[in-house]
Amino acid sequence: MSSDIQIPIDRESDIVTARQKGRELAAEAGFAGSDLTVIATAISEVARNIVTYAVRGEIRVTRIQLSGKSGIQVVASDHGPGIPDIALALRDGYSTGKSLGLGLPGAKRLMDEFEIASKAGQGTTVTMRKWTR
Amino acid sequence: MSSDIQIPIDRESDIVTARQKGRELAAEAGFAGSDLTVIATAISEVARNIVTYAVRGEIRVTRIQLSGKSGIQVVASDHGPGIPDIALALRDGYSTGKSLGLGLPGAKRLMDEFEIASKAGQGTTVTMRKWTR
Amino acid sequence: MAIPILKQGDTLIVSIQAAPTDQELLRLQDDLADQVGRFRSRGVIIDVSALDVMDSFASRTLRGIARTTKLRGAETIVVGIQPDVAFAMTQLGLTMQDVMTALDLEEGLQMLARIKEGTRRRRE
Amino acid sequence: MAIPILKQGDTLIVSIQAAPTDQELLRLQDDLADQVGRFRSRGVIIDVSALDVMDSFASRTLRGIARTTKLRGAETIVVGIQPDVAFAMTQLGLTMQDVMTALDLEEGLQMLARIKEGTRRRRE
Ligand SMILES: Nc1ncnc2c1ncn2[C@@H]1O[C@H](COP(=O)(O)OP(=O)(O)O)[C@@H](O)[C@H]1O
Ligand SMILES: Nc1ncnc2c1ncn2[C@@H]1O[C@H](COP(=O)(O)OP(=O)(O)O)[C@@H](O)[C@H]1O
Repeated sequence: MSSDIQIPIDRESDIVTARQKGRELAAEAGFAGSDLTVIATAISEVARNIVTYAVRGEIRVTRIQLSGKSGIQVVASDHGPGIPDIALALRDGYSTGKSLGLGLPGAKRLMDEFEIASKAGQGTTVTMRKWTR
Repeated sequence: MSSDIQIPIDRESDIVTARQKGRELAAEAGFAGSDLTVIATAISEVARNIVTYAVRGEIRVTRIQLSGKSGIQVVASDHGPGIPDIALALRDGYSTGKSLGLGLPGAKRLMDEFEIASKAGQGTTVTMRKWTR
Repeated sequence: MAIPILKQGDTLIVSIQAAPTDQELLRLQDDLADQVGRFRSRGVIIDVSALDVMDSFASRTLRGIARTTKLRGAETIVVGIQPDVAFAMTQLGLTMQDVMTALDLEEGLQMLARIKEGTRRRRE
Repeated sequence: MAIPILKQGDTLIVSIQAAPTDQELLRLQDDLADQVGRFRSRGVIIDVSALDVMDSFASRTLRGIARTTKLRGAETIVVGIQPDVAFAMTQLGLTMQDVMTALDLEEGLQMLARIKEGTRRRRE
């Protein structure tokens, strides 16, 4: 039983690998039913952003424990162009691409905790956590 | 007949207790009909914000009299993270959570008077009043 | 505790009691998505006449339920919003956009019948 | 690899497997636009029951397909969105506005039949 997985992301098919492996680890961590799909969907969104905006990066999924509760942490990191205005990127419908602009705000709604760290020209790290209920 | 009630808020079910007790006191204070629902709705919004953003706090509802008019005062206070930008928090649709961002501006519309005092890291106090007509 | 779902022909009927919790409402959303499939339901009616208050949270949740069942092929109609509750919702700024509403269960059932009928006739 | 399109009378049926790539979906959109014209199809059914996840990208693509076929004279109905997927889509904020949805292939075919019926009556 692993407690940590790391998936390199540099092409579209890696998005599918990341969400499938993330779902497996979430199941091992005690998530069930729609929670598994919710976690896989959030991973899919941040993984696709890596492919679209940063070309390559990685997704790391870890089982976490904190003061009695347990859950899962997803870290999506890349060394792409970064996000100049994080508040703007988190707004529903905002996209610099051709897409719906729901990826980041949507992933935030899907998970319990959500943070973005980004520096222009240096890359982006999205950290998301969800706790079992 | 009480003229002051205090409800500790630290879980979801307390939101219901707060709005029900608030409604009762408002009825005693002379409110009737839709005013009772309006007051209960405003209490529900600020109580939910305590649970969501500050984890715990309290709601105090008091009958008030001022130069001939009478009414009710609701004070929702917590020692949570505070609201960094109050003007922004009062904007329709602004939410740092997963919700509609209507709670504070909506409660303001429901009541006659509305004030927020908040200090980052120290907590938030929302004071609302409504007068019988 | 799970909110009970009644099946009546191709319609699912839910009556929300006083003050459901966050967890109960999410569970209801899940359960409805499931049962719409199991019973091949074409409509869902949610009776909220027992709610003392419809705050922004409850309203957002109902919208989520309506969208979820729609994705499963069933229309959701919210019935029984009391006049005082409707008044307070409006003051608060809630619009129930894209959620269908009807006066009561009877009107809701009629509305569903018309929708089914409509899919048969209308369109282009 | 191209996603296969089945022809059944005046309807085209597509079953999307596990996780199609961007390229495959764009190719499918092209192919459908083409075949709707060639076969004078009146309806397209896209079965997504094999999808583990419907993210914002997949949803936007399906909407694109629905619009394209509509311009060519055929209605698209998305069928088979699984309960957990519908739940997650709603949480994400996806609504599938302006895309018709039905529970499964059977309901989707019935819906298409009703739509055709409606159009025929109006013309008469
Ligand atoms: N990993 C990333 N690197 C650089 N920019 C990003 C990244 N992820 C998101 N962004 C920026 O944030 C915007 C909003 O992202 P999102 O909400 O996922 O919407 P979408 O992907 O549909 O554009 C994107 O349009 C893009 O400008
Ligand atoms: N008691 C509180 N403590 C800390 N922050 C709060 C509190 N109440 C409201 N806020 C902040 O103000 C924002 C707006 O609140 P509100 O208008 O009620 O919308 P919503 O609750 O839907 O987010 C919240 O998203 C949150 O960031």
